[in-house]
Formats: sequence, structure tokens, C-alpha cells
Amino acid sequence: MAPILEYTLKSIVLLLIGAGGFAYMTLVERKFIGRLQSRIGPNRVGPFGLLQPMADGLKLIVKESITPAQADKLIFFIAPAISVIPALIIFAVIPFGNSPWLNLAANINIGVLYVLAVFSISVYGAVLGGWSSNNKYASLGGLRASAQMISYELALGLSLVAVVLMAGSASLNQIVQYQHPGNILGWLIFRQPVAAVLFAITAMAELARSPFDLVEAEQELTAGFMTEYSGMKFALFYMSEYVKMIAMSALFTTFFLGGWSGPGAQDSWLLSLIYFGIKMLVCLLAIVWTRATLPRFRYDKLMAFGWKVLLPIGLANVMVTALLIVLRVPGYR
Amino acid sequence: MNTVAPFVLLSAILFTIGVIGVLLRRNAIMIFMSIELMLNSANLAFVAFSNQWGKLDGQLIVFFVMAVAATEVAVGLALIVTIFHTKKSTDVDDLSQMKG
Amino acid sequence: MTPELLSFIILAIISIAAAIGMITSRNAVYAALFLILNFGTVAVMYLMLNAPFLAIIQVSVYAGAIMVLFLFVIMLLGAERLNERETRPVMRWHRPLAIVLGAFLLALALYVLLTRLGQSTASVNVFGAGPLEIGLQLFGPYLLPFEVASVLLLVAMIGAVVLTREK
Amino acid sequence: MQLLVILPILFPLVGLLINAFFGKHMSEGLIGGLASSMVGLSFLVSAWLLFTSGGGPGIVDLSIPWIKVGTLDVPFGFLIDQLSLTMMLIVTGVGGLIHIYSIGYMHGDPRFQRFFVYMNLFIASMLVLVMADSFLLMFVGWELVGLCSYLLIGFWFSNIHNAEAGRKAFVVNRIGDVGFILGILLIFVTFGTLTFPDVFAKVQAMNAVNAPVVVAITLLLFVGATGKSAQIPLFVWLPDAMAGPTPVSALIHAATMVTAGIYMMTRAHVLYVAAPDTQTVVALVGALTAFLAGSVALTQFDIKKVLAYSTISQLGFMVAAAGMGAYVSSVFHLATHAFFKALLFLAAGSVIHGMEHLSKGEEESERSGAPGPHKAPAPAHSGEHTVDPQDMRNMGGLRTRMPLTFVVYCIGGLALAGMPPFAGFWSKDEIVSAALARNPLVFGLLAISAIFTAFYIGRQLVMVFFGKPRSEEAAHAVESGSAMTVPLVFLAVFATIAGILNLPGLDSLSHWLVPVVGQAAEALPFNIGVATLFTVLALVMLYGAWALYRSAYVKAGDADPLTRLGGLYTFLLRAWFVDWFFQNVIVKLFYAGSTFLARVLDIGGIDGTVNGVGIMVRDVSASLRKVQTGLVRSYGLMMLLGVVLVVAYFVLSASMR
Repeated sequence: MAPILEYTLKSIVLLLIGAGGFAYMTLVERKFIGRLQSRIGPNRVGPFGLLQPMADGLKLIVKESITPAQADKLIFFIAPAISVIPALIIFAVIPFGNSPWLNLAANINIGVLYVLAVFSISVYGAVLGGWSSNNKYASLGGLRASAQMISYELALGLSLVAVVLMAGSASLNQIVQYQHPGNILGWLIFRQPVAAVLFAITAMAELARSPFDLVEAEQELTAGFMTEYSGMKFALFYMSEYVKMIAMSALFTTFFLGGWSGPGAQDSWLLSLIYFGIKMLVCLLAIVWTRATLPRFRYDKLMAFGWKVLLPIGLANVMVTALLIVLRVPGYR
Repeated sequence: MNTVAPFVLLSAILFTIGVIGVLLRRNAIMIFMSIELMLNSANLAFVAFSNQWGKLDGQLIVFFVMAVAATEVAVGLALIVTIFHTKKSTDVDDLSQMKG
Repeated sequence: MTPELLSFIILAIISIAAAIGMITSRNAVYAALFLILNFGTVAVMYLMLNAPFLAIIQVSVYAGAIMVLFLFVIMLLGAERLNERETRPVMRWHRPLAIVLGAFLLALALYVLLTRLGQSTASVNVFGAGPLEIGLQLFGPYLLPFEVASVLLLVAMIGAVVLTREK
Repeated sequence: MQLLVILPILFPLVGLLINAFFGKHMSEGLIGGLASSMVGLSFLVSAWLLFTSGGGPGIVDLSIPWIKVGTLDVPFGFLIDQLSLTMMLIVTGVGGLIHIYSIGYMHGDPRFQRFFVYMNLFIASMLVLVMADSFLLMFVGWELVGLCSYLLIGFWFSNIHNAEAGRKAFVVNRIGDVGFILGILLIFVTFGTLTFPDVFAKVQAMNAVNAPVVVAITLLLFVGATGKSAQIPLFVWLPDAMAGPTPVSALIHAATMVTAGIYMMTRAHVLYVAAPDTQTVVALVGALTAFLAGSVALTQFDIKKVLAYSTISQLGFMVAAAGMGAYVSSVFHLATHAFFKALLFLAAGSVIHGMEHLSKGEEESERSGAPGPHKAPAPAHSGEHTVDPQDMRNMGGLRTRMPLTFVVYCIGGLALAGMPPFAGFWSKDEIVSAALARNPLVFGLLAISAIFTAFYIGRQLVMVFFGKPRSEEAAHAVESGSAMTVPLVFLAVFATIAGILNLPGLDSLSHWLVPVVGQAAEALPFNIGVATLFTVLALVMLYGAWALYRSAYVKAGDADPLTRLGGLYTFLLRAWFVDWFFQNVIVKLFYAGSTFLARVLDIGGIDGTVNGVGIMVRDVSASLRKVQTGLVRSYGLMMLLGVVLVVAYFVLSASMR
């Protein structure tokens, strides 16, 4: 029973990190955006506003959770959970550092596929939440969210295919190892810039964050599929968004920024963990920065962009990469 | 643990449930889902036998079944949507006429 | 009772329950969710059967694509509330006959299982079934079916587009 | 060698293709010259084949797989042996001369090019017929020559009578062809093969006399022969076929195509020998035909009609000979007849040409005023004439106007009448001698026919060439050009000397044909008594004709001396009312039967059956349709039922094992 115990413990730790990360990510975002908009951001609760997340959490927990009378109660209830679970279980395959115990499912050789599979089922939360609310805005928001996610999943998958082609493995550990030849140029962001940009854009769309936050476009849909949600259920949706954000950052780090690699990371798990954290934070801040900078897409343009621009680019990239590998161009395996 | 019999048994049960679903439900979408269940149960049996004999062929057949299932669903659901637009119904018993 | 058998039994019960729930559900969305649950349990069984690749594909294709499509259609058509009163006298004998035939089919399967597979042994050899092995098979002996399948997908895509095009 | 075998057929084909595709831009001389030289080349190749294969058995069998369906395996093969070589030489030799003759005869015809295309096609088809090594390929040639015959009889189709004559020939031949093809089918059913050597080997292996199936086969084949070779009762098309251009009459309806039936019977003699009953029928039919046609020829006025009935009569001789097993005599007569009858026809054509000279001359003088060279002249022989240029009553005294034609006509006439030493004498004598030895009845009929022959040819000679011209045309007739007279001279020479082919004592043709027809078919020894008797009879009849007709016709419209015969004369003039009989009895009966079939059987029986089946199916369907509810689920249930049954079957059969 030892392995089961180990995995359980790891899962609990991951859950806690996810919840805590979510909480403090909101704070980081608010403060960062505040700075970008020449204001200060939350600074009243605790030193530098550090207790603000606690206060928010407490508020949401004690708030009344309203369920619409015509809603489908059961699904209305489980939809937020369905939304959070995929966000959390992505972490299972991410190698946080140079140590087996920093990785939940240490070295499954289908890590990339796993990530894609989890993304593909993460649409359920939005769809079911929107539908069960029995509200037009919510339903449309749910459908929009899932259509958007499905559309961009393809381009996301194609960008990862290029990565897998380069690394010659679908295991995330192997991909990190592959990017660790001793210098920064080993990072795939330099050898697969197209894939990296593609991944960044599609990840943003998967997260349904600005500039792709049409799911909750206030002017059109009020709050999208979350319209009828309140209290702790709302908090769960919110949490799923931020946890996914963290997961995406971690994935980008893993796939394109060399993961935990860095000077001395090979010998020290602590250093590797720190490198990973720094890279991930940079990615997170980039996401927030994007939100503060870019306006929102129009919905039809969003779909057209996904299908008519990103997908062909992804295909072309895969083709060119495969060609370069077959031709044994130096630097391409 | 016997590696094949329980899985095949489960596969048979699921298949039968799928069959009954196909025959008893009148909603086209429900019938479709029952068919998916049948396909899936067959897949399970294939994988079980693949594991039993240590050969990949069973898994590859499952792979192709999935591809076919995907096409079937794409076309089938498109049909259902089209039919719904004309008939305002997804009840297969309302589709007993050749002419639209 | 080994842990594997225990987990299998639990999974099997969930699976069967989900399947029965699916076919008896009065609400198409619930039926779809039951089916997703069933697919999930089957995916786990693939893992138990040394087929991790298929397990992942099962999740992403069936749960992630096919069932999402089902949910979409159900929600788009607003067809989730199923009113299936039997209206045709012709079909009155239909339900019992279907159940009897289904039971008979199951009985046949059980008979074969008990007489043929009871004595079968465990896995002959351990083998890998990751993306690499599957890929080698697909682009090796199964190249033609693979290409045919890709053409099939293309045709289905065109068909679906044509069928649902706005006139 | 193999290629050489096909060459005789290929040459006319090449000629016809060139003429068909490029003839529009070629001059008459070029078209005619090309067509004639192609036939000439065929003749040369045939002759070459003759000399290379002269010594040995000389059979070249070129077998190319052609039709293979189940047990039917017909090779596309040609059989070159002594018999087919003989026929090839006759066809290409006489055909070549007639081609040359046609250049002159058809001069100025607007469809000159088409005429030579048809003629070449005919030569090729006829060669296919005689060279075929299987009944099926022979039938192909058989049909092709029938087609050419139809096309050429109706060559001047703008005149409805010509078109009708062509159609009549076609339809009558079709009746015979039905018999022929039934015979072929019966051969295949019986022997499982259609190639000559195989069939004959199997017939000989049967070693049976008058086996019913062989009798049936031979009778059916003979029905085909009666059609093609104009025997009773299917001879009626041949007199009408004279509507075609005269060279056509000479080539197709006297020398070659009409002998196809005799050739076929000779080729299939193994079958006929095995069926003596059929042979008796054949001999009687032939003799009767000879008698009937000979008697009819006595009364005709149309110069070509006389020759046509004469041809039928002579064909009757050949058929009778074949029927009596005297195949060599038959082929011998076929060859000599080809020469002298072609000669007679061509000479008759020359006469007609000369008779038309007056009206043609007017046309030409008219034409000279017209500037355009492409102004189509009126058809040379189909134009409206004030006087029928073919009616012997309008002729007379032509021997001075057309001396060469007169001489060759006399040669042909004497050969036909059986005067020694002309060719006809020898061959006819052989047939009559054979008849005397084998069948008195046939002998009697043939003897009378021979007497008739001498009389009617004498009558014709007198009417055409002696006395005073009875019309303007006859008075102004001119001798034909060299393109026409040179072939006439050649043919006259052959008609004179062709007897040496099988002179008594030499018997070269008999020896030559022994490998094909066998020793038994050889001619009997020369019978001096019969020869003398028939020579005397012929002389008497010639004199009789001279005496009767020398002064009978002074001007056109005078009554024929034979009108004294009264009803018999009319009977003969109307050709024994055979045509009338066909028209008024057979055709009316046929119409009545067809009407019955159409009005009663078709509507009541066939339509009733069809409708009944339809109604039955509809009613059964109506009850079965209830199963097709359109309900998908019930279909699914049926499917499941089937699946369960199949699975149960397999499970049970597996557990039984």
C-alpha cells in the first residue's frame, strides 16, 4: 500500500499548492495590473495586501449560494467541480524539478497526450455549468466556451506535436532532458519559435482569458456560463481559471523554456525547483500583462483566427519540422 | 487474476445494454449513444484479447474503430440536426416516411 | 482478492451502472454524462490492460470530442427532455421481445465465456503499447487502413459540413 | 505465309477504306483503278498461294482465338485448301474484270465512289466467306455479302423500285439465313465445335447414315443455301435483284455470291454425304429449280431478267449436282458458269449501255453548255428513258452496231447453251451424265432445262442482235469503250477455254479437289452419247429459236410467238405465280397471323401475363409492405433477431464439435 500512500500525499500537497497558488495568483494579478495601470492595487488587508486572498476566500465561503429555481440542480452543483478537476490533474505529469518526488506520475511516456486529453475534457465544466443554469446568457456562454476550447485545442495539439517531434518522446521528463544540453539555446523556444508562439496564443484561448475572454464578455453575455453562480461555486470556477493559468505556465516552461533546467540544476533539486518557479512566474506575469494590454477579439474573428490561421500554421510547422528531422538538419535531432 | 474473461464478460454485458438501448429508445441521439456504447464494449473486448495474446493488433483495431466512430458521430449528428430542422423532432418513429 | 480484481469489480459495477443509467435516463444530458462516466471507466480498464495509449485516446476522442459533440447537439436542439411514451400499437410487443433477445444474446456470450475462456491463462508476454509502438504499427502493416481512415475522416468532415450548411 | 493468307482480304479492305475516306478528292479513274488493282492484287496473292500450295495438301489454317465463351470456342481462322483457293481465284479473277468493266459502266454516276467502296467490301466479304474455317466465320461472310448485295441492288435507291428490290433480296435472304443459323446452332449443340475439320471429323466418327440430327442440320443449312443460291422457293429475289447496276448483277447475282450456297454444300459435303435423304431433297430441289427457271426464262422480255432466270436455272444445275454428290461437277459448273454468265451479263450491260447512248449523248451535249465541272450529271442508268433500254422488244439488229459485243455475247450464249467446245458444254455434260447415272427424275428435269436453255438463249440472241432495230436507241447504239470491252474479251476467252479445267481424260479439277471432296465426288467418265444427244438438242433448239424469232418482231410491241401457248404463256411470264403466291398467300397469312398475335396473344396473353405478374407482385407487396414500418427500431429488432440466430448457430455448432 506504500505507493498508494505516497501518491495520496503528493496529491494532497498538489491540491494545497493549487489552492494557495490560485489565491495568491489573484493577488499578484491585481497588483500587477494595478501597477500597469498606474495604481497601487490591494494593499489594505495585511502587509502589502498579502492577506487579501484570505479575506476574499472567507467572503466567498460565507456568501449565500443561490441556485436558480429552474436549474438542473445536480449538474448545477457538480459543474464547478468538473471544471476544477482537469485544471488540477494536469499537474500530475509536470516535472517541477530534478527529482522523482517532485513529479507525481514520474515518467509516463504519454505525458503530452495526457495533457491534451485533460484539456479536451476541461470543456465540460463550462458547458454543463452554462446549460444547467437554465439561463440564456449562461447557455450561450457555455457553448461559446466549449466551441472556443475545442477549436483552439487542435492548434494547441499541433504545436505540441512539433515539440514531441523534436524531443522524440511524449514524456514531459524526456522533453525537459532534451532541452538541457548545457546552454540556454537548448530551449525549444529558440528552436521551435513558431510552436512556442502558437502554444502561447492557444493556451491563452484555452484559458479563455483576455484577449480571448469572450466566454464572459460582459457586454454580450454578462458573465457567460458563470452568470448564475455565486458563493463557493463561483469561487471554484474562478479557481479553475487560475489553476489552469498556473498549469499552462508550467507547461510552457516545461515545453519551451527548458523546464527546471538551469546552471547547477542537474545536481540540486532545490535549484531546479527554483528555476522552474522563476520561469513559471515570468510566464504568469506575461499572461497578466497580455490581459492588461490587448482588447478583446470579436467572436467570429476568434473562430476564423483559430481555424484559418493557427491551424494551418500549426500544420505547416509540423510538416517543416518533420522534414527538417528527416533531412537530419543539425539541431533537429 | 484472469486477464481476459472478466473484461470480456463486462464487454458482453455492456454490449447487451447497448443493444437494448438501441431497441428501446426512440430518441435518435439516445440510439446513437447506445451504439457508441456497443462500439466501446467491443473495443474493450479487443483490448482484453490484445493483452491476452500480447499482440498490438487488437489495440490497432480499437484505434480504427475510434476513427470510424468519430466519423459516424460527425455525420450522424449532422444528419440529426438537419432532420430536426425539418421535422422538429429527433424521434426516430417520426422518421418512418421516405419523403420529407 | 487482489487489489486489481477489487478495482476491476468496482470499475465494472460503476461501468454497468453508468450504462444502465444511460439507457434509462429521461434526460439526454444525463444520459450523455452517464456515457462519459462509462467511457472513463473503460479508459481506466485500458490502463489495466496495458493499453495506456488507447486509454488516453479514449478520453480525448470519446470523452473530449465525441461526447462534447453529443452534448452540443443536445443543447443546440433543446432535445434533452425526452418524452417517449409508446404511441404505436405495432410496437407494443417490441419492448419485451427486445429484452428477451438481449438476454438471450447475453446468455450465449456467457455460455461461450464459461465453456471456452474459463481455462485461459494470463498474458502471454509483456509488451509495450505506447505511442511509439502503435505508431510503428500504424505506419507499418496498418498503413493502408490508416490512410483509408484518414480519407474517411475527411469525407465525414465534408459530409457534415454539407449537411449542416445554411441553405 | 500466315500474313499472306489474310492479304487477299486485306487488299480490298484497304481499297475500300481509302476510297471511303479520300474518294471525294479522287478522280473516277483513280477510284476505279485503286479498287480494281486491289482486287487484282488479291487475285495475284491467291494465284501465288495456288502455286506455293499446288503440290502438297496445301492447307493453311491460320487460327487466332476469337470467341471463347464457356464451351463455345471459335477461332478466327482461315482455311486455305483447294476448294477455297478455287473460289478465291474465281471471286478475285471475275471480280477484278468486273471492277475494270465498272469503271466504264459507272462513268459519270454521282455515287461512283460509293459503288467501288461497296464492290470492294463485297470482294472482301466473299473472301471471308470462302476462306472461313468455321461455320461461324462463314456465316459472318455470308451475312456481309448479303449486306453488300442489298446495298448494291438498291444502289440507285432514288428509284423506289430499286430500293424495294434490295429490301426484297434482303428479307428473302434473311429467311434462308434463319435456317442457316439454326443449322449452325444445331451443329454446335451436337458436336460442340464449329470449325470445319473438327465438325467433319466428328461426323465421320459418328459413322451413321441418315442420323436424324445430321439430316436436320443438312436440311437447315440447305435452307440457307436456297436463300443465297436462289433455289425454290426462295429464288424470287434474284430476278428483282437485276434492278442493281449490271456489273453487280454479273458479279454478285451471277458469278459469285449466289454460288455461296453451292460452295457451302461442297464445303460441308461430309455432312451431306452422311445424310442421303437430304441429298435427294437437294437434288430434286435443284432440278426443279433448273426446270422452273428455265421455263420462265423462255418468256421474259427484259434482257437481264432472262439472264437472271437463266442464272437460277444454272444454279439449279449446280445444286442438283451437289445433291447427287457430284461435287466436282458442281464446282466445275460453278467456275464455267461464273465466266460465261458474267460475260453474258456484262455483254448485256454493254448492250444496255449502247442502247442508252442516245439519251446519254443528249445529256452530254446538254452538259457541255453548262460551265461548272461539278454539276452532277444525271445517273447514267437510272434516268427516265422514253424507251426501256433493257426490253429486248426494243432492240434488234445490234450486231452491226455493236459487233464486239455481239461476238462475245454469242460465245457466252453458246457456252450457256452447252455447245462444244465452249466451257458450259463440259460442265453441264458432267452434271447431266451424273444425273443419268444416279437419278432418272433429276435427269429428266435437267434435260428439259438444258433444252429450254438453248431455246431461250437463242431467242435472246435473235431478239437482240438480229432483225431490224425496233427503236431509235437501237438504231443509234454504239459499241462500248475499251474499259468495258477488254474485260468482255477476257471473259469470252475464259468462257471458251474454261472447259480445260476439267476436260475428260485430264480431269485436272477433279484431281485437284480430291483432297477436299474425296474420290467419290469425282466426275463420271465422259459419256459420248449424252454429249452428242445434248449437242444435237441444243442445236435444234437454237435453230428453233432462230426460226421462230427471226421475223417475229418487226417493231416494238409485236406479240411474242409463244403467246400461242395461251394460259401457259402467262403462267410462265408471271414466273409460275410464285411471287403472286408469296404476296397473296404467304404474306397475307403472315399478316393475319401477326394480327392475331398482336391483337389477341400479345394483348391477352403476354400483356395479361405481364400485368398479372405485376398485379400479383403488387398484391403480395402490399401485404409484405406491412413489415416495412419505416420504424428504425423494428428494423433493429429484426437485425438483432438475425444476429442472435447466427451467433446461436455458431455457438451450438462449435459446442457440438
